[in-house]
Amino acid sequence: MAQKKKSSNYYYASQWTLMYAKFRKHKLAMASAIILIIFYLTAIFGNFIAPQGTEQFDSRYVNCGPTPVHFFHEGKFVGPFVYGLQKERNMETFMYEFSEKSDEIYRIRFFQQGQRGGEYKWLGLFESNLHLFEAEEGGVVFLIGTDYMGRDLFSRVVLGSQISLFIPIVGMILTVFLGILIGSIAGYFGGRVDNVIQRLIEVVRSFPQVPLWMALSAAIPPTMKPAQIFMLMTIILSLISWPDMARTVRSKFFSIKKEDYIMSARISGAPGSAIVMRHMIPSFLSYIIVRMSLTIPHLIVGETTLSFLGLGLRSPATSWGVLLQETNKLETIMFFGWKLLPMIFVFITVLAFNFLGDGLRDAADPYK
Amino acid sequence: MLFQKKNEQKRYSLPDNVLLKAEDLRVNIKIDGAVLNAVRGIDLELKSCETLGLVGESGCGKSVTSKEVIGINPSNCSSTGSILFKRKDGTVLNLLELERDGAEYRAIRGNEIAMIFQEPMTAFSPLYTIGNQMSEIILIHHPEATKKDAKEKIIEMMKLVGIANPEIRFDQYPHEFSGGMLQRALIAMMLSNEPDLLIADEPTTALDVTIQAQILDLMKRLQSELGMSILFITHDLGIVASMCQRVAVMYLGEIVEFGSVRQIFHNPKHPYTGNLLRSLPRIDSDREEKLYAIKGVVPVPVDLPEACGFHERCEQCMEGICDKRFPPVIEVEPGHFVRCALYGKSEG
Amino acid sequence: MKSEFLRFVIKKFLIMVLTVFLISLAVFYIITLPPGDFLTNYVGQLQAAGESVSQETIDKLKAVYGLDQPFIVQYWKWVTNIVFHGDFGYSFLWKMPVTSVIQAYIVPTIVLSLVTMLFTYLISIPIGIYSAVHQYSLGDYLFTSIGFIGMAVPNFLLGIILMFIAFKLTGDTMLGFFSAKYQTAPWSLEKFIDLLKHCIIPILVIGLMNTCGLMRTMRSQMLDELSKNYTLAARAKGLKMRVIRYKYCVRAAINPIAASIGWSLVNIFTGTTIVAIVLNLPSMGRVMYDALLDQDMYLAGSWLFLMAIMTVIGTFLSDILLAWLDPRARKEYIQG
Amino acid sequence: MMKKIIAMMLAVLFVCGALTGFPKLAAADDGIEKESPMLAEQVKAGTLPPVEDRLPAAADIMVETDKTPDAPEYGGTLRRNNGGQWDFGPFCEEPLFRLTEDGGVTPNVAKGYDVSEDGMTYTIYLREGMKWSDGEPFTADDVLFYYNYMLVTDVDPETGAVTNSYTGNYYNWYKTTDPADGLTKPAVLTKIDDYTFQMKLYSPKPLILQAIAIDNKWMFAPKHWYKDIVAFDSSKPHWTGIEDLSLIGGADLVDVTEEEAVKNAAAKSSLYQFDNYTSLGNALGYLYWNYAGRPTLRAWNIISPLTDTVLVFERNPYFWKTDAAGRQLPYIDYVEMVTMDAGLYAQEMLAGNIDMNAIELADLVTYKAGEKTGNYTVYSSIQPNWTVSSVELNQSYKDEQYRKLFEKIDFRHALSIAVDRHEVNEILYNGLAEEAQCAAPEGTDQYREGASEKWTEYDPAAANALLDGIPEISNDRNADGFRYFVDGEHAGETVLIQLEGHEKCNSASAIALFAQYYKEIGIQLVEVSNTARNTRQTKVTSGNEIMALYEENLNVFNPSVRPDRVGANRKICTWVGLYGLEHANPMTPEPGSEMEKVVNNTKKLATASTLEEAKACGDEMIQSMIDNTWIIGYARNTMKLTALSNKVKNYDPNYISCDELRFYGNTKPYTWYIED
Repeated sequence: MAQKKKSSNYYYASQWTLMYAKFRKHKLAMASAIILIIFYLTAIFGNFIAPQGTEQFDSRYVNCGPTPVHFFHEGKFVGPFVYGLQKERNMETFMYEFSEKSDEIYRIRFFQQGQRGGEYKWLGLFESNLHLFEAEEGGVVFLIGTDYMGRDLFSRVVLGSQISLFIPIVGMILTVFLGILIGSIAGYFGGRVDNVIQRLIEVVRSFPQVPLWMALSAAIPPTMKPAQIFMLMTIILSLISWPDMARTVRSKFFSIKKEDYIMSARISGAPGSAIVMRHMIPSFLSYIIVRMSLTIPHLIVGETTLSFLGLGLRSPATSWGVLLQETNKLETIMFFGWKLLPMIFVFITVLAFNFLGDGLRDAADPYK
Repeated sequence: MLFQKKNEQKRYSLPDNVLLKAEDLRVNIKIDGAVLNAVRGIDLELKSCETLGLVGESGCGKSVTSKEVIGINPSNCSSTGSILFKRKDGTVLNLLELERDGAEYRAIRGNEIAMIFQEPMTAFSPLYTIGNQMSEIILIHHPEATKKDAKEKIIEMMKLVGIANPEIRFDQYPHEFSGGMLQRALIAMMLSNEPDLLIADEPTTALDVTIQAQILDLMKRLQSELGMSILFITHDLGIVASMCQRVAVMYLGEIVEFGSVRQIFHNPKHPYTGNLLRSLPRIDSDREEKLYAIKGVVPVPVDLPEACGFHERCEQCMEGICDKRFPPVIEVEPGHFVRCALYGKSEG
Repeated sequence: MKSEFLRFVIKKFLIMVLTVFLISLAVFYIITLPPGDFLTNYVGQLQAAGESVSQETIDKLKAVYGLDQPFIVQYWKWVTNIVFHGDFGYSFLWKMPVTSVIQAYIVPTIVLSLVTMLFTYLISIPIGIYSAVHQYSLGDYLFTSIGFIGMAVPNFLLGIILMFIAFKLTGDTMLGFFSAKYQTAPWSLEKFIDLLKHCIIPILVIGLMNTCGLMRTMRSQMLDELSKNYTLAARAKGLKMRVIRYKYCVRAAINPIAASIGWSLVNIFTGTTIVAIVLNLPSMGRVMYDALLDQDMYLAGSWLFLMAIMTVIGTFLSDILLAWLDPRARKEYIQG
Repeated sequence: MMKKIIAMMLAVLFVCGALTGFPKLAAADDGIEKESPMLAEQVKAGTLPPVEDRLPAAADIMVETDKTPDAPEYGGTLRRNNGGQWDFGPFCEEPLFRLTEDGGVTPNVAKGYDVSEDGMTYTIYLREGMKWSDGEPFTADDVLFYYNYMLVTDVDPETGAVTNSYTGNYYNWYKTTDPADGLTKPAVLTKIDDYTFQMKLYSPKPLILQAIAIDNKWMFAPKHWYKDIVAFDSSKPHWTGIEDLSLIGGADLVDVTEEEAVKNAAAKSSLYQFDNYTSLGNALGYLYWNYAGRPTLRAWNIISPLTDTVLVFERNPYFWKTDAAGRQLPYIDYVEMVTMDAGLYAQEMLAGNIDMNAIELADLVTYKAGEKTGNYTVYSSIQPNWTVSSVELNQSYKDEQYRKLFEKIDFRHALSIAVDRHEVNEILYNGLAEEAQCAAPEGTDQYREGASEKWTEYDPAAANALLDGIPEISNDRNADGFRYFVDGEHAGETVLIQLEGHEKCNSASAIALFAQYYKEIGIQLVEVSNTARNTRQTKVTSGNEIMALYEENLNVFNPSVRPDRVGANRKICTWVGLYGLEHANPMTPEPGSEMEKVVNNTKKLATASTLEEAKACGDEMIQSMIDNTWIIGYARNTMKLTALSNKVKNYDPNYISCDELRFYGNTKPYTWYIED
């Protein structure tokens, strides 16, 4: 018995190193981790990277497509620049059409004070108006076009990620916390407690998520701030999604409870919480880590869906879901295809988290 | 290999009393792009009605060797060399030339070569009754047999291995059996076609000590009743001493010492064998004395250098020899072979 | 053996009844959540239409719905009305009993859900098996990538994109269940084909997310089973690979998936709700959405309730299915 | 171009000329199809009487001379958007009298009328031989039964107030006050003969026919169908005091209790399941056109349950109008109203899956861009809109502190000039709207010079200065950047306007835009919800919960005939009832306030006994709108836009679209036809 415990300690000590080594081999997961780090850094420095703030709109550039960044003008290298934009009304459809004016050149300047608004207080600490890039005065650069209010979509994607990437983390923590707490209570005590919790799990699991959220959204006070609404949305989504986690934790508990080292700890009189914290939870930590990485994309997709249905955030609040609201029509895709581009960021993030989860699973699985 | 088999069926022969002979058997396993040299050229000979022990630490390649004999290694394993096997009709086949899951090989498996496993609890699918799964082995190899025939035969076999109430047990699910009972059932199933060779891959490791003894007794009894050879794979030298006539000690995919039980136990030549024997707990030993543990761990058999595989852990390692050359096999006494630079011509 | 099974079914059934009871409590709580109770809205609406509502009428309505009484009494009235009279309350958006509204939409909803479910399982299980058996083959990579795309694209967007593709290819957007031509036509082979055509996008959209998940589960389950010891034993017996795969591995790998059939309803209902809105399908999803926008809580709540109940029943059935498929399941369950 | 269109709108159009002469029905053998082949088949099969027997007596057939196309085709299905009951209802509305574009009335279901010299007695003639859509004859009894047993079921003998109604509330303007005795009493309707009835007012009311044409256009109901679902108690005297029930349409009625009525209705059809008599009356009595099986006089009747996503309307085989060549109308056999998310209609037009859709200005460019692909045309008609995007603060809001703030004209002024109307126009309407205040467009009667330009100059600094001058709210901003209340119940709280959105998707973007402008002047604006009209009105009446309203298409025909949108009883206030209906719990404005004047004017208009008086009331209300800017308008659009498939013919876009003229009903859709 003593020997067994010793060996488990031995494995535990080297588990992280082993996991990391295995994880590094999973190239997709590694790439995903790097992409996610870039995305999160971008979100943190969002106000600096985005040329405009969330509230800057411009009626001159409504529904303007991406402005290509050029390097050569008439065969000569100028460095990164954009052409001026010519706006004309198509008299057949009354639609505004934008075209490049090849005689107006606006260089893209880096690390400039912003001209198109976008003063910000970085992390709520430093006031600044420094932006990564911007066109010279008079020119505009819209990397992925603008929306119906003439807002730069790239800026909105970057600033929207501040909400879309960070709040799901809170939701994830909540889901995992609830899952572990409730699951381990059920698993540790068993018997009647377990029975009650099992029923609770079944009840919560029986509700389809989106319709349930729709029903609950009727009770949300409209004066709530966007971040609060998103927070609430996330909390509710996590309140709905903890049962899966709890179930797994519970069953792991049941199987581990019978293991010798837990029995020995119990016999030796260790308090319940100590047994749970010191012995049981570490034994399925790998599972928890995997679940954590998979809960986040779930919450991100959940947010986009709810916002799309008009049950989540509303403009001018900016999240990825809000940006996709505009793509709910066929005509948008036909006439303003670039408005689908924010989708790519959602897509990449969700995929990256999935691959990350896969990588972690492979790395954490002691049997492979 | 496929073509070779089709085009020229080589004729092989084996001495009368030899059932199985492996020569220069090498098995490589591809994992994550790396190639693991799990078995590195072993020669092995198994006589009729003999029990041969294959011992070694975990990861030494003994399991891979045994699975290679019955051809159930996973598809990422590739092998060279030869394994000659004498069939019931006297023809001799090189098993490595057969298609792994082809009809010919399948006709041999479970019929002429059978295998029992370390964990009887997982050797049966939990979804079908024991009877259903056991009958299969009759039905596969005797297409003319009806289900009723198969059931009769299985019940007879169950009686043979000492399962009480076989008629009831026949319709039960694996989860209703104890570990020992399942191992008996597995043995009964595997022996129901009276194979010439039984491969036993640590058949008692997962069982309680008392059950272990029962199973070992059962195997001995059946061997004498049915007249078969057993390739007994284990890491437990105690069992080897009681079960086997001859022993092969494996280390890092090689057989480092081969001989009769007496030779190995009383006159171990290879430092590794010596170490193994020293690490056996002895009832008569002093309580204070610590068990001997071999220093270090078994290296991973990837891109091994041209050297004795044991040199890093060997207390008698000779610098400049053991870490530079591949030691040859020396017959130190009749029927007692050892692969070690300490012995043989180089000595003189 | 039989009595064991029966005991299992009865025990499960009792638990289901308990679960339904708890769900009904939760649903009724949700119904009463939004500000302004049902009666205020009801009277307000009558007044908006120019109706003068006397105190007498208000009191009468209050008594009917038990609104002047505590939550639990109101709940009791609601529940007994449902159980004994099949009365789910009154939808003032539609100006008709909730039951009538639900009746009008439940058939297409359930048919769509079931067809989608069938599709999901018919597609994902064979693909999962294929991928596992041909691990790391081109097909495996292809299906895995499709699976990832299905998981990463929110299904509403997928719906719109497919609609766009359909429009580009056929000149029709394939909204609703029927083309204009067949909308009101009597049933015929052509109409049925038309229906099938219109079902492709919804089924794809609702099913894809599930299919992708299931495909991956099936694949990993199958890989798991293929690497289990009993396959070695079966091979050692001389059994054909094909028999081992289908008799043993597939059977075993399907079990957890069969056990999840009930739960998959949850995702399917979510899917149908979204898709109904995006693709304009006459299913409850749309009705629910409209009901919620208008805070027609009895309608919304009742549908939520029905969805939850259907899920619970689905789970009950899949539990029984699992117990029937897997002898260990019922044993473990009865032993606790 | 705008002016030209509006000039046309002003032109007096006498389409009723056709009614005076009675052109002979073309002979049956002139080779022209006189009815839809669909009906001809039924006639052949013997399931339907011949067309001559289905139409009214030859002299009483209504002939649509002006709208007769050269070579119409019978048959086909018109698929259009479903804009809800208040859209498909008017689409095939057949009122007793039709309001004309010049503000007069023309008989429609009625054949004609006489007015006595004192202006108190109206004799109204019906069409002989006219039939309900189920073939039963339409007679004076159907009007009298409706008025005496459905519209009014109980009257307080002392005050003359109508205390009970089957269909909903009574229309105020049926009640007139005699200045001599000061008493207010409802009009009394009696029967002369099967095709004639008399309406006696207690005091003269010159606009009574307009009132009927606008509000009580459905002033008749199939008695034979309602008899058993309208409660009747023979032991109780009738509220008119008339004992001879045959005079008031009550002959041959049998006793029916309310419970029986509910049961009888339920037995009639699975569509008529109501849990109480009130809902029954409201649904089948008032919103009758939603219910399949209820006989009507309309060109098409609904045949599908309301829950269907596609509502099918089938031609009425007994429709009583023909074209000049004697072809029974309508030409089109079926109309399908397709329900879907508003955003989906554009692609359905594009795919040719629907033939017609009413479109918003914001969507014009998308529809124009798809014209060729979808083989349709976007037509523009006129709508007398005062604004297309506006904010209305509830002057009767329940919270006193907010109400006081909303009453301040400087506050409304500030909100008006805080928004850059040019940007609003560019962003929301592709620059196609007028950048105007909420006011009548040029060319209409209500047009006042300068009204459209009032407070439209974008000037955030001035707006801030105006707000700084309001002592109740702070001059500095709180942490969120908003002004706050300095004292009172909300002391320290942000000044927050909760705006009720509109179900049309555009409102969200408009409100988001305004919110950003309002933020510049320290006012927070939040969209509360995006609910449908029903719920919004529910919220108004059940406790005055709406603080402010986002209004699209504020459509005013003439305040003198219907003051609804301009008068005090606008959508969100609860001073007086909407649409000439009595309000259950009206509120009273503060004495001496500007609003009190408006409310008084509205009430005065209801009982005005001369045309001049009515016009004066209307004029005052218009002036009050201009002076007070009750509704802050940020853009205006007078183009009523319709996308219509090119296969639909005989659609004339030269018409005025508004509720009073029944929107599309004004173009007489039964004269359209579909070319294959």
